[in-house]
Amino acid sequence: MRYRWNTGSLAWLVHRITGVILTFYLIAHIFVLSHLKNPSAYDQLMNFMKNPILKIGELLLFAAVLIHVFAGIRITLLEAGLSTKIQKPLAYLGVVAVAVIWIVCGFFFLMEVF
Amino acid sequence: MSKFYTFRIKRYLPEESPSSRWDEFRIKLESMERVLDGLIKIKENLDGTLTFRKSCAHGVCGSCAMKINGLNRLACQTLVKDLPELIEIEPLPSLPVIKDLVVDMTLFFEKNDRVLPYLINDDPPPERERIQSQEDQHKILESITCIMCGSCTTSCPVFWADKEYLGPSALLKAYRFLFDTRDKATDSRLERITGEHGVWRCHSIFNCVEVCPKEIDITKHILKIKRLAVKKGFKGGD
Amino acid sequence: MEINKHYFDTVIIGSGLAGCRAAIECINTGSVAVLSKLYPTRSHSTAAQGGIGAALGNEEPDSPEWHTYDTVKGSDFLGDQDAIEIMCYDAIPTIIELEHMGVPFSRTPEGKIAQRRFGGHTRDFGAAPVRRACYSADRTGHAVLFALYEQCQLRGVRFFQEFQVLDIVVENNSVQGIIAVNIKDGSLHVFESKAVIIASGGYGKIFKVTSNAYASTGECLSMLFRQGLPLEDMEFFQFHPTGLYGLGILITEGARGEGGILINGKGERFMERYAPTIKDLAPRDMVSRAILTEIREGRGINGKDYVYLDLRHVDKKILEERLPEITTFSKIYMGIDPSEAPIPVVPTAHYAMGGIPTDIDGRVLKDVDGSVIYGLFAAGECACVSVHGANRLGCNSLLDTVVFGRRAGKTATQMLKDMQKGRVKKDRIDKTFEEIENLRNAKGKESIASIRKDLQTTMMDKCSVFRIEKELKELLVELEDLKTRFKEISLTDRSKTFNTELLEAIELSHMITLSEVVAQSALVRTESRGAHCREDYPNRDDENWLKHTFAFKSDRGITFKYKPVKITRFKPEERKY
Amino acid sequence: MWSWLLHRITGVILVFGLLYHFILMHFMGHNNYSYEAVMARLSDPWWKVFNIIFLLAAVYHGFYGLNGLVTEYIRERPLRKLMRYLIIIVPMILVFFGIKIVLFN
Repeated sequence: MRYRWNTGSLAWLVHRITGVILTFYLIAHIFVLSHLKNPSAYDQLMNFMKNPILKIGELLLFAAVLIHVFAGIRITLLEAGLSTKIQKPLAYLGVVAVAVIWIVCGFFFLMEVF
Repeated sequence: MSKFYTFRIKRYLPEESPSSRWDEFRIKLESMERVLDGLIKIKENLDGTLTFRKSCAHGVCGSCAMKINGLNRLACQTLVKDLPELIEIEPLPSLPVIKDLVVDMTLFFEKNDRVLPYLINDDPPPERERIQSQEDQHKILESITCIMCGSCTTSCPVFWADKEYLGPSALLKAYRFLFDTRDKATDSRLERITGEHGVWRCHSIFNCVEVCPKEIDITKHILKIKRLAVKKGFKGGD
Repeated sequence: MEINKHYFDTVIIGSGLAGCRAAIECINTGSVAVLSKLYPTRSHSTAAQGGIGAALGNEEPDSPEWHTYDTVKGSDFLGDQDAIEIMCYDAIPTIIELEHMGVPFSRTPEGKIAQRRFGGHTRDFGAAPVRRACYSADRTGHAVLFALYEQCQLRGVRFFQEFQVLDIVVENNSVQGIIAVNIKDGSLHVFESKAVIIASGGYGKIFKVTSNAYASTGECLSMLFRQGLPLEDMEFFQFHPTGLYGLGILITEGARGEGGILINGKGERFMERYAPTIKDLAPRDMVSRAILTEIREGRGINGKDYVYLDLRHVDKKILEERLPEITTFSKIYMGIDPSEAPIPVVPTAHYAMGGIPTDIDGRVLKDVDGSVIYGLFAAGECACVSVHGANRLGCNSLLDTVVFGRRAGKTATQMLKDMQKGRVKKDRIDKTFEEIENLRNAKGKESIASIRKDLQTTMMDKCSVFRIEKELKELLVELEDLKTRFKEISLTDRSKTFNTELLEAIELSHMITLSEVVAQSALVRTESRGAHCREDYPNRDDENWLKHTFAFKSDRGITFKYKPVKITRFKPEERKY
Repeated sequence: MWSWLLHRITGVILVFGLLYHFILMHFMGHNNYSYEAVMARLSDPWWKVFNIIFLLAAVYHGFYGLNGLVTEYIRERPLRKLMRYLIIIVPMILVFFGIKIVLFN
């Protein structure tokens, strides 16, 4: 039987995975931007980015950012001295915050496309 | 009230076969009996080769830690009535298995030895006891209840991957002395535990807290060590 | 057959309090090996809950003299008073030393070591209970054991964990070394040494209901006995009054020290009748008898075979801070919260007052005249100094281990330079090897489990708190039968790797021997004293029995010799509380 | 200890940085991230400072995290050594390119 997951280990796992994704995205992000030499290339990219599929990709990336940010806030608060007794409520609160922000922002986000 | 339980046990008998296998035993147990009672009954009546450690049988010696239904626990402290009818038992994860449910704890104890696990105070001792306020004693109260069963360290995903990591148990031991007002070796102890595979590898996963049979909030203690190291402006590794 | 040979100046068997304390002494002058059949911190010392006695006087006036008196009286005047005096006066520096070694004692508001009441501890020679038990919540043994083990590590003591001792080699009146098996791989190891200190603990597992660990089987005592060495006062086995009903798990006397009371089925605080002065804090033998008397006379809870330990009126904060462990035990194993419901309890086999006879310096005696085995020492529960006499006071067991562990260690180091290196002869090793191989390949028809179960049941039925000639005689017949059955055992596990079945077989054979000694000793002592209660001889008989029993193995079974009790200050008097 | 602490500090910086970054680049409409708008903002020296800190924090935070993964998961010594070099070299290249855009574009 697999080792049983619990709130803390799940939070840690998604924190890790999103962290790795974001770091690799960061590398790509900087690399791409640094190769835009002129306005037309930039605008070309920007137009390309308006593709709905890429927009959804961006939205997923945004989710990864939110997850990573809130998982990070939870850990940092605990490390700063917040009681470990509330580590689970903190995690649930984080889930709620991520969901709300993602849905609300995603709405505005997609409005731009459609 | 008695009921039949199926014990599904991961067996490893190195002299019979180099690979492990699963065996199932069906036994009748009273609701207040413990998993350890079940194992003993199996050994006595069904299969004498079944091997596990045991000693005090009431959760103070730490011998019988094992993975029961996906969680590390003490077999002597887990009542069968709190488990489903199918009880799946494996040795503690991530340590080499010697036989059946017996793991080689050498690595686990070595971690412990690395944190200077003893009170160091070279001042000439006073004639009577060293004075320690109740408040100061309470700071270490939780940490001294550790029985070194190994449940915490072997439940830690960081330890599963990184065998050089000190692990929750050793860090808790370090805490027990770092926060004992009578101990004078704070700096050398911090130096021992702040290396690359030391305290910073704790990611507050809380698996250790979930399984501690003594209900010690180990993560809380590790976080306190981190804050102490920061407060001391400690320059050890990362 | 491959044999691994080791040499250490001192070899210590057992890594509990006595073993670790002795090791700390011995490491100063030579190499030390400590053998343990468990990992060191798993030793049963860790289960000691309530406290360690010393007249520190931190909470209220106290004196080692009162402590001495209480211990002598507690022992029903069978304890040797010179040894008791040493222990009670040594207690103070010993506890202070433990504190300096790092034991995390609970504290008084001024920051001194906190102390609480315990059974049989009184001020002014029995006037009223006194706070004498130094404690670390209800995990005192655990706290002390860890500190001592840690100090051993600091000082470089070598630990051989999960090594089972097979033979203690005594030849030419001196110890030569020991033979042990590494449980992990079944390899044979011979440790030759100048000195051997036995600190192997008790043997409560000969009884069905016991607070003792599975590892407490007492094989070292039996190994010496089989070589013709005596065992002292084996008829005295303490039953702790408050074991969890059905399980025997210990509920510390500290629970009563903090105000808990015992009540029977009628809701009476029955100890008022048995010990009017100190009531529930009477010594253990008396409380155990009182509980069983209540049950026998139909005043158990609902007429059943247990009584209640009531902690409901004790401040919840005290329960949390000073008795957290027993609170947890009750919750886990009985589903009872002690602050809301009383705990069902019944006496449980707890402590062996008897054991390997030693002098006040821990040297093992080979006869009643005080002659010793050269280089062989014993300390802790396995030894009998005797400071506990016929009944041990609570808190004196931990004290005994550290005081006499330290003394044995000290004596060993002082004698080291005069001692010769031991030599274990090859034929002795061959014999041990052959024995263990025979066991491992045993193909009889009896199972270890059934023999052990029968042994424990019959010992519990016929040789526990109350004893009577007829039953003891029946018991001895049954033990003969068990011995015959043991010759016909069969093992299913024939492997060398971590063969716990083989270990259980070895333990069982020694348990049978010990049971025989206990039963015989109980049969010959025709009086009631301390924990030894003969219903056919209900009174203490100082005229004939104010003496220690030494049991020897002989061709005719077991023979007895007697050694007078050392009485210095306190003349035997009637024991009332 | 310092590297660990810096990881936490950069984390906090990133929370605020990202907030700003996202609001600006994604939610305020197209005008905000047109080439001209971006360039105009970048001509303000404070924007340059913000961007550089943001960049450094992001790179440090990300690669400290990867370094942890290497410490925990990579057992083979040569591979580990290689990864360690990469973890120093790659961010340096990234920072170089990043600063180049911010300062000279």
